[in-house]
Amino acid sequence: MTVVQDEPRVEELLELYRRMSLIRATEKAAYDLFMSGLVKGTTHLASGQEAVAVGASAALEPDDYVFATYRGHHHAIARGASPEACLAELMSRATGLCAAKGGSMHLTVADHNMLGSYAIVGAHLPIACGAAWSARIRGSGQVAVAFFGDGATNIGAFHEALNLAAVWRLPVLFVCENNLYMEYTSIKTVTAVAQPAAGRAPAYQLPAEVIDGNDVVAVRKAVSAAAARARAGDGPTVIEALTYRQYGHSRSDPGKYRPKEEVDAWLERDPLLVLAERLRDRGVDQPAIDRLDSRAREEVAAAVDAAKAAPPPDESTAFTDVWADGGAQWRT
Amino acid sequence: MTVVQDEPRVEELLELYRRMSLIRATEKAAYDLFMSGLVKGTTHLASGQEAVAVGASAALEPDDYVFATYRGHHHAIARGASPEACLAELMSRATGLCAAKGGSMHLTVADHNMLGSYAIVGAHLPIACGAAWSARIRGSGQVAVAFFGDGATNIGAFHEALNLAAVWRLPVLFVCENNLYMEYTSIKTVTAVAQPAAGRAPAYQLPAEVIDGNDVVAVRKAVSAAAARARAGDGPTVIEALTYRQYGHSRSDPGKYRPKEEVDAWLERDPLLVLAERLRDRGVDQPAIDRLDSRAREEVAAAVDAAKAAPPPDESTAFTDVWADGGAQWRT
Amino acid sequence: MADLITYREAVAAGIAQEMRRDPTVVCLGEDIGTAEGVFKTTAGLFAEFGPQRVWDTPISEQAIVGAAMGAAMTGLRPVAEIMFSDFLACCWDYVANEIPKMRYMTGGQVTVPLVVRTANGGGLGFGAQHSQAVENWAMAVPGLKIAAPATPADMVGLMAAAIRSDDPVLVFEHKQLLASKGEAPPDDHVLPLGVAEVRRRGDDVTLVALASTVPTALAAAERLAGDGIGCEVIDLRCLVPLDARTVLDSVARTSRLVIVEENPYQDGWGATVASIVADEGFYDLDAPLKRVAGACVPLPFAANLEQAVIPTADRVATAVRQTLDSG
Amino acid sequence: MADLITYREAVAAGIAQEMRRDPTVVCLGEDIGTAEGVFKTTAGLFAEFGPQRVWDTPISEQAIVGAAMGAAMTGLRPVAEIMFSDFLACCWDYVANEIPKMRYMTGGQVTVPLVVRTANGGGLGFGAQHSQAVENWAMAVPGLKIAAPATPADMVGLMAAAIRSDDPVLVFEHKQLLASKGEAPPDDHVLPLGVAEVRRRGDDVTLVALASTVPTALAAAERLAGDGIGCEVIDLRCLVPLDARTVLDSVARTSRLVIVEENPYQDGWGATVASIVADEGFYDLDAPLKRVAGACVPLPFAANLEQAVIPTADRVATAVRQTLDSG
Ligand SMILES: Cc1ncc(C[n+]2csc(CCOP(=O)(O)OP(=O)(O)O)c2C)c(N)n1
Ligand SMILES: Cc1ncc(C[n+]2csc(CCOP(=O)(O)OP(=O)(O)O)c2C)c(N)n1
Ligand SMILES: [Mg+2]
Ligand SMILES: [Mg+2]
Repeated sequence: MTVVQDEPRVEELLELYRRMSLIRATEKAAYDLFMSGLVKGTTHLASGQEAVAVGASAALEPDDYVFATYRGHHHAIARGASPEACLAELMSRATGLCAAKGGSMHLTVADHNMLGSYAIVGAHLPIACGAAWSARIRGSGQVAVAFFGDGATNIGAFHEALNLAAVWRLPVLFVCENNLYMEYTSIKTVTAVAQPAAGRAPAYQLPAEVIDGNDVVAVRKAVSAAAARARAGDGPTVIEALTYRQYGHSRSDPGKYRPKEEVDAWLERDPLLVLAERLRDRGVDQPAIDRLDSRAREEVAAAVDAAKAAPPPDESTAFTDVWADGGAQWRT
Repeated sequence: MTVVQDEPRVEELLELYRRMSLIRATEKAAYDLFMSGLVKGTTHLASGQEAVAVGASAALEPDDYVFATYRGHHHAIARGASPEACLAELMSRATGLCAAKGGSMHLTVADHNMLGSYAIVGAHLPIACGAAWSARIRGSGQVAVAFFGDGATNIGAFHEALNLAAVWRLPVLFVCENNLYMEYTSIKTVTAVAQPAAGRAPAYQLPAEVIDGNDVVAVRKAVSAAAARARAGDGPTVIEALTYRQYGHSRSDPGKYRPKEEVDAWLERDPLLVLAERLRDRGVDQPAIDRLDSRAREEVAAAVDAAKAAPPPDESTAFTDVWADGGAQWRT
Repeated sequence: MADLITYREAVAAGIAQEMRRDPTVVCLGEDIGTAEGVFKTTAGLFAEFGPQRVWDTPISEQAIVGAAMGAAMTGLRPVAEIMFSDFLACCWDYVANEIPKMRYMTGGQVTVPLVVRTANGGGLGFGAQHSQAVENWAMAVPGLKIAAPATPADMVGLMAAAIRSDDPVLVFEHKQLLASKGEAPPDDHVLPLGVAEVRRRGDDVTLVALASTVPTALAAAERLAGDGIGCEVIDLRCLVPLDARTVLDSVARTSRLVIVEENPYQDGWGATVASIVADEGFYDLDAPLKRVAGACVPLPFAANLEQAVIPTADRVATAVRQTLDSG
Repeated sequence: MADLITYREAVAAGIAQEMRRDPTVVCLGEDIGTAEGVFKTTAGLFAEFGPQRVWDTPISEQAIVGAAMGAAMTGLRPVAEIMFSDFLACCWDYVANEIPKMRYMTGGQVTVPLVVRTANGGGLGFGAQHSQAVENWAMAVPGLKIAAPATPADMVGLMAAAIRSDDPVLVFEHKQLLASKGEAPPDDHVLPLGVAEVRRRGDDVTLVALASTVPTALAAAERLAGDGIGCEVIDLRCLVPLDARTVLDSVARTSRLVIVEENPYQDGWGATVASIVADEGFYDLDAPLKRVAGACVPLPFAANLEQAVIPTADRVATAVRQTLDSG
């Protein structure tokens, strides 16, 4: 385990861009598929927040634990899920990441220790504490990272989790993706402090940092430092990453409750544009960057075709995997 | 509504002493009755914490709302419950404050707006917010006060209540009776900050004060100022009153987990002794103070006799007052 | 009278009707104000009644329902929204331990006249944490009244009754019914709580349904009518008070019972209805009673899987034929 | 074998037995360490296993059960204590929405091998918020296994089974039974989950009981035996898996059923048992089945009131006579 350098090598930056571009293209496909009726239920797109997932992932060890919310596509892919498995899940295919039993809100990649997407706001914070507690008891050196939204900072589970983590000095990172809104309501209007996550850290004597969530390098740096502290036994850190969701809250929400100037300002700070600029500063030419985007689009197009071609889940699977024995029997 | 003077008149001090002495005598009787088997179930005595209840009560208007915990005898009596009605409740008599359906943990004096004692830690904080919200909507000028223990500061409801109260600028006071222990565990060992209540106030941008909870005058002053702010529309205040329970947590708990020196030091700072000293400084002679104690003991002795003489509740009352119509019918 | 409204519109209509006549009725919840609710079930309320009557809250279910309780104890009639009924679990202490016990354990000193309204049920592919039918969770708690309307007119009438009730009432608004249309009720429509409605008359078998399973049961009845099987379809409307009388009287005529419930079979509300009939109506029964209930699994995401675990007209029809073939 | 232990001692004995054989078993909860639990049900654990295996927590039920879940997903077998079962309401989201659904909604990627143990039930005058029998709350949630032992030996065997189970298990420890004594089990005692035990043989009527109602049913049976009435008393031991087979087989012989449950009648576990028998065992029943359950009220404080609302041997005996007089 090492702390990353502040300024990554160009190859690293290109890899970060590639991953962000892949997530962007996957979610664009998810949106189109939802609009065309091929994705049922709901989706919560993270487009605009990719830097948080990719930057954090780059700073973590492969076996560290990640817990995400229903807005978790970016984390699933950042931790190793394939666009095809994700899109197949959204499209209710047997080949889906969760066998089409979870859906968009519950993407999970257990073999990469991405231990779930949780659709009850704030619920996963104590769960992430448990994974960190387990790592500490087992002496595995792993850290757990809980990603959550600004709105999650006002629910009870947030308070209980941060206090327990602080008291037990758990190797857990609390990374808030502050995108300024809950569903259709501005976080400002319902929160007693200006920084919903960082502003709460003093109540637990935890170190906190507010960072630019659209700068993947800044995220990578902050998470790396916090993970190092956690592994060294110095306990949890609160990181509040300022970012913005480019789509509405979910499904077809046009996000009318957000002022146009605000949206435009954030679109200018699109994490992919920010990183592209950095790459150009480092001597990479735009065509090389465009090639990464087009490769991502091709990869996703292939994933969409494969997912479309996949069969729906067999009805019998509705009655499997309630129990560890694979079954669902509750009575004799 | 006026802010009380820092130094009360002697008559006021004598009245405060009288009330504290009455609570002390009532709880002494409760303890003896529990030990002799006449009080069933459990009791959580507040002896040693009387100054918080009496000092706060003296600073409030008669129609202000008070919410207490299962350790709430002192608040019930401070808000106007008679020792007889309280002891009759503990002794399961028809004449009990709650008709023997609530018990020691749920003393309630609705006609004095003492709106309940809650036995789920922290649950009443949001409820107190609701009373304050109601007062604000009705423009009644009332404030609500939630009294709670140090251990309640680590539960989710605490966080949700303080945030909502701050965002809505509700006329509510959060008064923590920090007696240093939960049941058998020191609050220090499970709390991330040194001051479990006051140390959390910054997370809600609320004013907070740590006060001597065994000095009834200090309590009266702090609550009076906070209530004035609340009535003026300036929102909630967190008050952390340092105090100590002289008995164990509940029933016959001897409190062995507490160091003897600590217990002795706090017994020297018994709120009744502290106030007696102040009275003597103000020229009241000890015999006059002793008379208040003996009158309290007499009043309570009479209350015990009356409660003992009262009948048990009629069995039919087990099936009344589930619904507002007085009945319990749930089906046709 | 003849004009139609949607079930979704009926929610707001019922609340608005009561807010107009009673200034103590206030609403609180997440995104219910200018956003008009994520299901648009509070459409128009903020515009008509303003910020002193319609309050947006943080994501704090305990604070929402706890504050509603405190307000109800002090002169208001709050209507709290819990966005999805699954989230009742986040404030269950209030719903199960505080609100329903307050009056009883204070010896009748306090009443708690509040409404908790919530979007309930599955069928929309929202997955395991946003699709549950949890009316049976509430039925496990003495001291709560429970309404689960099946039609727009009933929604108005039962919402009004819930708001006027001096007891705490949970109103379950079924997600699958939101877009359904029905006759608008007369002005100032109020229904009694705890009175079932016979939606269809029949002599061969009694179907007992609630909310989303009412249309399911009616569809099965329609199909079976083709084969000359007469189903009586009872819409319970409320679980508490439970109109067991109407069910027992019907079974006395039909001698056969099929209960159709969306919540899981294990500990579902139909079990309580079944146990009442198997006791008090035992001699009326000519055949085994059947429960067509949700499967005992979490709700799966994929539509074909979800359909496999919640009641369908097919499964109801099959159960009806079984009761008729036996005995 | 012949030596006796208390039910209270059996709780700690069952946990200790598993902690010795499996280093991944860890305990967490309020005051469970040096204080050894407010009911002394973790006596000796901290002394034997120390602070790395037995963890005191803040008063944070969501953090306790949530952390247990996260630990269970990552290689440990946590045993979380919720002091009184009423407080499950404070972490209900974890018990109802997270823990039981995780494996299913991830398509089987994750298992959650944890135990939540809690002091359940009334009869001690602890009032409405510390006396509930809430095993039926848990039964409403597919994906949870539920054990509620009635004897010290069963407590050891079912606690061991719960800890060894790869599925989440709730273990209800009945407060009223804590001081009761029974035969100590053999070493390394483990029972299967979901296998009922016939506590008494009889041919006239089947009594189905659980935890505290087992002694109640046995007391009634003893009394009725004096009048020549033979009661078969089945201790379900677990609600999930539910050993319906044993109940159905018994009713096939006795033709009569009385269910004795402490939780309230409305939505109590007995209703599910009743509905199974009224369907699959319908033709075996010669008389109305009866449920002797808790009254549909909050638990009152005064002892005489509490006794009036929870099952007693008297009420069981009366119900048995009713089933025998009819039909
Ligand atoms: C306990 C709970 N309450 C309410 C909801 C409904 N809900 C889903 S997402 C959401 C907004 C969450 O906002 P935030 O935490 O900022 O995350 P974001 O959606 O912005 O990523 C709400 C209220 C929920 N899922 N869980
Ligand atoms: C939610 C909840 N968890 C646990 C308990 C059990 N319990 C009752 S009192 C208590 C200690 C509370 O300590 P504190 O808040 O400091 O109040 P004190 O008893 O010291 O007045 C606990 C853990 C409870 N009643 N409610
Ligand atoms: Mg947000
Ligand atoms: Mg304390």
